[in-house]
Amino acid sequence: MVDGYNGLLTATVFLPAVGALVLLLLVKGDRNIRGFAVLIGVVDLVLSLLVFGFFDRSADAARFQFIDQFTWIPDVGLNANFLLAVDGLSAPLVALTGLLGMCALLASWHVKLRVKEYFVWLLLLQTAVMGVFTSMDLLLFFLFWELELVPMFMLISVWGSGRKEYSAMRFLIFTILGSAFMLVGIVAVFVTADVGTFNMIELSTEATMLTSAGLLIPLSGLFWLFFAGFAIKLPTWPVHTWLPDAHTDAPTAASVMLAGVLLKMGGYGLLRINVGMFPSQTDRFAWALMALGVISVLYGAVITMRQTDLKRLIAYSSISHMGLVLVGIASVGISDGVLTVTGLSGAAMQLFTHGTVTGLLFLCVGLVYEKTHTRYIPDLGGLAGRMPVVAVAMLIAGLASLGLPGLSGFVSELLVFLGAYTAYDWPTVLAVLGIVLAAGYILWMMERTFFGERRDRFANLTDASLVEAAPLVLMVVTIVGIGVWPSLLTDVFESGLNPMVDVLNGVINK
Amino acid sequence: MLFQDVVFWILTVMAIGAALGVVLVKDLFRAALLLVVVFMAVSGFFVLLNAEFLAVVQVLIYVGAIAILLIFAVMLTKDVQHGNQPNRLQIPSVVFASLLLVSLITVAVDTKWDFLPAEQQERVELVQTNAVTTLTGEALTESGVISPEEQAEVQGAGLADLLIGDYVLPFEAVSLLLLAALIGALVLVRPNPGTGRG
Amino acid sequence: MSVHDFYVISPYLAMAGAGLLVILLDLVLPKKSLLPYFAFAALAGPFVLSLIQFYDISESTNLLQGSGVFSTDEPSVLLGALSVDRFALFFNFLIIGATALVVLSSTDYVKNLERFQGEYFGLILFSATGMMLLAAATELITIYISLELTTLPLAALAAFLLNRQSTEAGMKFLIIGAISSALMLYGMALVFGFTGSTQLAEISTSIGQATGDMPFGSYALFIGIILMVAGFGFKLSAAPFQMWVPDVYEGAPTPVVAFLSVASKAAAFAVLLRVFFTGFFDVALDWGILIAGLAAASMVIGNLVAISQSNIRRLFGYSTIAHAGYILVGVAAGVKSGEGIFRAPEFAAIGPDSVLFYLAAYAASNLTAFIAITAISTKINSDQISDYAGLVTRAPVLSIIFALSLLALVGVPPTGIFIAKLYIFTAAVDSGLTWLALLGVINSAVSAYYYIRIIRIMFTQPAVSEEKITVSPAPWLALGLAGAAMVFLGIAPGFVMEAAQSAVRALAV
Amino acid sequence: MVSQAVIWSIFLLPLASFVLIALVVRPLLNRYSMISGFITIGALGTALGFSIWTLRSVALHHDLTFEPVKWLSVGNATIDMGLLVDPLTAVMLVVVTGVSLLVQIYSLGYMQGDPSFSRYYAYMSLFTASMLGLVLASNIVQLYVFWELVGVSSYLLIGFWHERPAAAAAAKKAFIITRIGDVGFLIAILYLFGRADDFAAIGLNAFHIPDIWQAAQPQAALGAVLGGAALTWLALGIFAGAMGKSGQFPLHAWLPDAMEGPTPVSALIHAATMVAAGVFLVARFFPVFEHSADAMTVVALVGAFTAIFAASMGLVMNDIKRVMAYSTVSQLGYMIAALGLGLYAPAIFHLVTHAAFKALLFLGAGSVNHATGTFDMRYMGGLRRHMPITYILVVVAGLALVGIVPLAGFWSKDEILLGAWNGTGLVDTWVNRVTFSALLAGVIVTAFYTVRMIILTFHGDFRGGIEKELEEKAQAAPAGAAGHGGVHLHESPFVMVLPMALLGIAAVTLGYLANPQWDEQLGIPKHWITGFLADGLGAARGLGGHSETLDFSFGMAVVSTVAALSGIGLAIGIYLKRRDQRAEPLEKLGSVYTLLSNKYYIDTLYEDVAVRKWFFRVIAGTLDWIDRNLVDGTVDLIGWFFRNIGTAIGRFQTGQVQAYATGIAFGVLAIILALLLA
Amino acid sequence: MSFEAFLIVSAVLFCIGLYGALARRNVLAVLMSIELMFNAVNVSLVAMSKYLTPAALQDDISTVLTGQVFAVFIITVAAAEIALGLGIVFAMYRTNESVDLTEATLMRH
Repeated sequence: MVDGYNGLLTATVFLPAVGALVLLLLVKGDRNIRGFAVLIGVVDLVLSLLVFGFFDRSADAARFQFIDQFTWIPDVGLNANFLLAVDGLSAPLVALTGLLGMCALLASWHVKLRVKEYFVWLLLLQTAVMGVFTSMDLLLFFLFWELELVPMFMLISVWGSGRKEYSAMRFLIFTILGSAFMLVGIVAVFVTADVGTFNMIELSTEATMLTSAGLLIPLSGLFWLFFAGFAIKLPTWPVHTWLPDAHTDAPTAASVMLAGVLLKMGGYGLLRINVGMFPSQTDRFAWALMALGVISVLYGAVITMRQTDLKRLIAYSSISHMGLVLVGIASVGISDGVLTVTGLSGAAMQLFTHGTVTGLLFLCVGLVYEKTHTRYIPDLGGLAGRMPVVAVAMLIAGLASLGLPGLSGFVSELLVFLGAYTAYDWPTVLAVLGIVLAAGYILWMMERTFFGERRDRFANLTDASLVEAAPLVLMVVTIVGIGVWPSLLTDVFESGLNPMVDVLNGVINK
Repeated sequence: MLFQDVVFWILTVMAIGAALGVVLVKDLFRAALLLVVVFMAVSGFFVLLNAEFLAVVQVLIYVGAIAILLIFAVMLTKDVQHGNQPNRLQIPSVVFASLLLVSLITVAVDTKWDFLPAEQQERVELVQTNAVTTLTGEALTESGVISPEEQAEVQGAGLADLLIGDYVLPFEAVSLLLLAALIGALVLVRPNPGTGRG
Repeated sequence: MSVHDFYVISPYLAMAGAGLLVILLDLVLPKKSLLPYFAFAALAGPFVLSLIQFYDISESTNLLQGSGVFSTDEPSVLLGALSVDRFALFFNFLIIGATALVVLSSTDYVKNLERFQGEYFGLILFSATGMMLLAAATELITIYISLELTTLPLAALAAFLLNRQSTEAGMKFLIIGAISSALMLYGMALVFGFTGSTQLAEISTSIGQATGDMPFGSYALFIGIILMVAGFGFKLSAAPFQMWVPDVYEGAPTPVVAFLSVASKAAAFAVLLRVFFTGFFDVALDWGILIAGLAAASMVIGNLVAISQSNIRRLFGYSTIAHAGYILVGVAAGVKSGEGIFRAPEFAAIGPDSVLFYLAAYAASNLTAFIAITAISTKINSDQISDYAGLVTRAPVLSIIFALSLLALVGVPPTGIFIAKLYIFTAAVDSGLTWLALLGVINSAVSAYYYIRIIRIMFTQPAVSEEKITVSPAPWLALGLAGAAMVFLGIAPGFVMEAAQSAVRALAV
Repeated sequence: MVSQAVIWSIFLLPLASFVLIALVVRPLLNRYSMISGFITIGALGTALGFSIWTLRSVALHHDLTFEPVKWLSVGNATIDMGLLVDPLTAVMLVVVTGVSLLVQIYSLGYMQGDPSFSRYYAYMSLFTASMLGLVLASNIVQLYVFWELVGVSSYLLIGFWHERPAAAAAAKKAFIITRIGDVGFLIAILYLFGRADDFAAIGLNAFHIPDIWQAAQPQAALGAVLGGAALTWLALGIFAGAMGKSGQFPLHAWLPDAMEGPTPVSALIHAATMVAAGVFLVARFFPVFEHSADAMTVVALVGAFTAIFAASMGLVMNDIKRVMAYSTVSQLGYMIAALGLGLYAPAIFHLVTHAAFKALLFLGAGSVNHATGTFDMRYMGGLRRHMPITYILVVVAGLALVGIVPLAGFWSKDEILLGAWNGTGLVDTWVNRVTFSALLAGVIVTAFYTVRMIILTFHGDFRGGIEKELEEKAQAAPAGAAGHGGVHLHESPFVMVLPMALLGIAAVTLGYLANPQWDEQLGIPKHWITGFLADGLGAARGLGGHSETLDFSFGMAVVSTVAALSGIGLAIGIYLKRRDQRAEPLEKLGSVYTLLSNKYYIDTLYEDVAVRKWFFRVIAGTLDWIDRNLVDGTVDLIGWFFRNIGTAIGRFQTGQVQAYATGIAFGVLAIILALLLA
Repeated sequence: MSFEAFLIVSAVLFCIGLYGALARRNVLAVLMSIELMFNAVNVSLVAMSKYLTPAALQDDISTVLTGQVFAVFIITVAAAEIALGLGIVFAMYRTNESVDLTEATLMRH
């Protein structure tokens, strides 16, 4: 690896943290704090869009771009680098984080409690997530991975509602437990005799990849250690139970970030590390991923039906949708023939689209809750007449969530199904049933919440204000944009995933 | 050797009996006195083991200082009437102590100790018995240590030489330790306890 | 003793001298509040001397082997008793640093004492002398004396407040300490008897000849080493020798607890590494398993019991047990089972490396936490975690630093303990102790529960009082230094890591 | 020759109209919402013109293959967005744009004053655009995309008056049931992608519709990629989608409920166009279906069964729109059955004529509703005196539906019956017989309920309209119906009558003029539309030249007319002269009547038994319980265990120092033992 | 009067001391028991000194005194320990009015 320093990624990653510091030390007054935080959000969004926009997606471009590298811990004990870079897989996710971070900041406009602290945590969270998506050094990756916990924990436990402390603790313990397994995996990769590196780029290049020679832990063990960490984050059945609690009790912005980008870290990790570094094991255990994925999809969807709390409902639907990521990855398990990038690309797309869709859903629910002070579905109804903008946004998000063509959800689901079907036909068919269930719970939710007769007690509701509507519009534009012109994203994703597929094909046809 | 055996057995009975007394008798004052008996018996063992100097130190420090301190303490704490009550850990204590005893006896009996070769016995005995005396060349010659080098070696092997020689560091440290202990004890028996909390 | 010998032991002499000086100053100084600063300043002596020695020797040499500015051809009388090498000096710096911070953080605390402030600091410095010696000692008698020199002043300090809790703590510490030393002494006696020497180097030579088919090759070594482990285990606060820890932590003065949990523990690990790697390495495969077992037990017991604690110092007592467990993982990881028919143990330097690094990181983090606790509990007059509610409004910066230190103790990056844990688990996996590493990380996850509970209470619950908590400059300085070290070790661990490695090279057999 | 841009603009014009209304008119110019109507009508008018142009171009055999645009690349195939212009497309384009245009004009009157006027037109534009996109799609995924968009437009329009709970529920039901069918369609697509490598091997794209046709030809030079059982499953998967959209049994339950939408919506979507998309889909993939006798048999039987089954329910409905809805399902059954028997051209022909007369019927119903405020025929009656034009038009359309010479329905239905009787050899003879019998019986039933509907609505005495209904039901007026609340018996305004009249003309003439049976009429060749379509199909199979069409058969005409007349006679006999206008003579049928009026209890079966009880309560309930108690409970239990085991260990911490020393002793001995035993 | 006999006596004394240290309630009795243990160790050390071969006997005859030196240090430390111990006992007695260890359980669990 050539040392190099571009600086763009460093700026993108650390700008929110620096902003948080400045906010903490210099900015006074709630108005200024809000304004400053949003300003940081806008600038970071622009930076992240620059990363996405200037990412060279041509066929002969370098796989990893915008490399920022210097030695962090010298080659004395741990040999870790500060290494930021993006490839086609991470560039869109960086943009997603910028977008959702911005929306989360805007959605926090009405926070009244401990305003400064709130925005500091939110900005730190953004740095952490950005860091996860851009770190190409396992140690740095893990560092950002863990860094994300605290802001999230604080956001839920201070600004949340309901059993917020219980939920925050649950979120924390689950995630920390997951990362504990991952840490062992990272360590085991590092200590392997002829590796001695945390460099993810090297570890996912075929020539320098881990092989079964000289391993302390069998490759399958490593695979599952990493998987455990990512599966909890994703979350997949049966380690999903932290998610509904955390979502239900988190403040709007935290829910947006949690569903929008934090879960994506799990999927990203699966693609980047499990698929990228352990192709042979991914191939070997694809059936298990498929099984877990299908169970998550159906189980999550069925349970979603029963939910009466709007946020809980969306949370369970997230479980179902993130199951599709596993299904997409399971496309690796084709028994013969040539693996195509379709399924993996679908999984990556699902990360992005679910991020925007669920982010939007949570934004809408946040507005509903802010204005009606309830999320209990039987208490709601007939809101569409009172708050049409929110209703339309929610409907678009809902339709995208159930995979309506023309909106972003469809593309990812289609790719996932197409990819997975070539590997596992009947299980894929089962997963496809999930879209019927999705239609069921989304539309039923819409019916009970927004449609139906107007209620007198909602007579004084106001629709979203300009500030409130801005993030909604931003997200709707993204959702429709991706739905209409998905190649914008898939091309980038594929440029990142194709090298993995090449390696996988070597493994499969061995 | 018969005489020494007899002494050994007498001392053994004394030591063990008195030790049992220390831990079993109810009257703490008597326990303290029995402790003195143990100290004396141990001192006797030292004599049997060629460590006359140590025997003297034992008597001086243990009997002369430690036992006296303990007896004072027993009297000052006025807990004599409560005495030497056992606590509720009788059974585990007995079990653990006996198990440990079994282990230690196994160690004593079953270890392949590297015993001193017979030809060295005499020289070693000479060094050990006279650890604190300055031996004249004459006495050494009588004991069979003839060559000047050997004589010099034995003469340089006194306990005192060792304490300011090879063991000077622990020796200095132990003096610091005594100082620290004394300061500590002094502070702890001060009349006005600080009001600060933990 | 030659000039060179005095040069060799000069840091220890300086430390002890500093102690004496402070006690004497106490008698003449009119303004007692300056005493901590004098004590702090006096630490410059041992520090500078250690620094000189550090640059005077190179890696894997020993100041007694004729190197250094005052080198002579004459063999030193200290040879065999002491090894002033980078390993010892690493601990010198660690202990001096910890002592300095403890001294600084005590300034508010000792104002409660009307008299004997000098003795308070004097005892701390005496104990520190013992700890430094412990790290350098290579001979059983010296080890024993140093150990007692460490322990006895601490017992006096634990009882220093003379209230019920404090005296009880002191008494418990003394009695358990005495019983452990007795056990350890018996162990040392057996080892000495079997090997015919108290010098680790010679013990190491003799031990190779033990060829019995019981563990450690001989009953004497078997029981002897285990009894020594019991003695060290007391100092390490490793399970099952840990039960005194929470009580003493609860009762003793807070700065003393900080000192106990950081410096004393570091010294204990130093001597453990020294004895086991230099002296007992030939039977390392046997004690490797033993240490691994202790590590597992310590981690599990420490973390599980900590969960249900309501007193913060008690909680830290259990936490320190857990951390002893993590560090023991590193010790166990220092031994690799070799290849070939005889499967002789191989030295895996990364294990002790990680132990040293962990100790440094733990010292920084734990001291940060304890300085904060000292500052807080002095003011709110309570150790109940529930009384920490809403602290963030009463002392925002202090709360944030305290929270950071708690996160550091969980092992959240970017703090020193994260790198340290990573390092230790790396070592464990490298030595084939993956199960232990896995247990360790799961335990880390469990520990998050109780550490973060404190943060939650501080940050999310309403304050019981509006009164602000003020802290005087010296503890602030201490807090700042410790906190900075804690974060620095996480962000740029390379420097200390290299120091640790060079220290361990001195240890290498 | 028509250019690519023109064809694209047929689709893009309504889309642009949607975007314009949604983003400009609705948010900024809502006060002038009439603009929306004019925008839509303008766009559709142009689109209709372009469609006719396209039809002409196709009829003149211009080469209309265009290079598609790549939308998404997936593995070995690309998903393109392209144009597939063949006779089927051309005919459908005209039908869709034509009916849509008329309905939009009609809506100007019908929807006047509705607060969501712009929203209505936005949705309608979106629907039309989607439908046109579906018709034009050259790629199966593209087709699926618009297929779903059509579905969502339908959802939006059914639930247009979303403040009416019934409307919201019906919208949801429609979407979900059609989606169940779509799963089949999607799986078919997945299957095709699964074979993408095989397609690619012979230079085909697995998603490109003409390529799929080609791959399914067993005799094709390239060799059959698809074949055997796989082809049957593929066809059945596609057919599942068609069943959902076209309301074929057992996925028909949503269509009658969909009548909760505004009536013009029902006319356009749930009668003329969208529901016909299922027929279109089967027709589109006819070159695939025809190679699987099993699939064809299924299609034919499902269609035939639906035809008679739905018609039977139409017999007893009181809601005029529901009668028509069941009629629609039934007629779609005819088309599907025809396709199943291999009668490609007659099926589409029937689709075309049906679009005209059924749209007219619905618009008539809307007109009636405009006057009476209700859709319940029990509160109508005698309207022919007040609204003669509507009456006449509805009678014409009704008779066209029944199939009376020379109205449009006669010609197309007769083709189907004749073809069913003759057979095409694609399915076994017994299938032909069964289908024919069912369809013929269907004619009688159709005639009966049509006439019943006309009599109940227009004859006899007026029974009070919405006012009476509300009085009897004593319930609040449905919010959305408020605009049409009052009873004011008079003819509808011109904007409503005009489209109806135009459709009426079509309903009369279209059948014969589009497909002159004996010789060229008005420049239109003999058997023009069936021949045109059949040629298109031949081209799709890869064959050139002209294809066979069915010649008119007097025998069949007589048989069908007799059947129709018998149904009409029966209805007149029973209803026209009945004594009590409020009575329902069919109630005398007893349990049969109950069964029919409860729709064979199928809704109950679906909603109460399958969904509420089994799915929601049993399956979802169980899983929910498991999640809360087993999965979550396990987590809590582990947490509880760890908290309490800590406390338990803490119990050893008795505070007595010697207990701690004992702990040390115990530790030492335990280590000794452990090492000895190890 | 063999080496083993001394070791056994030492072991017995040690274990009696251990028993006393574990099972007595009075803190002074515990301190006495601990002294017993130290004495027992001393007996072993001195016996080893007499009977066993020091590793460096050939080089340095004075190594035969190592055990005795060790014992000297132990005796000294024991004295220091008792001094400090009694200091703590007095402090405890002043605050608790008791030297009973079973009563010194303010901090537990």
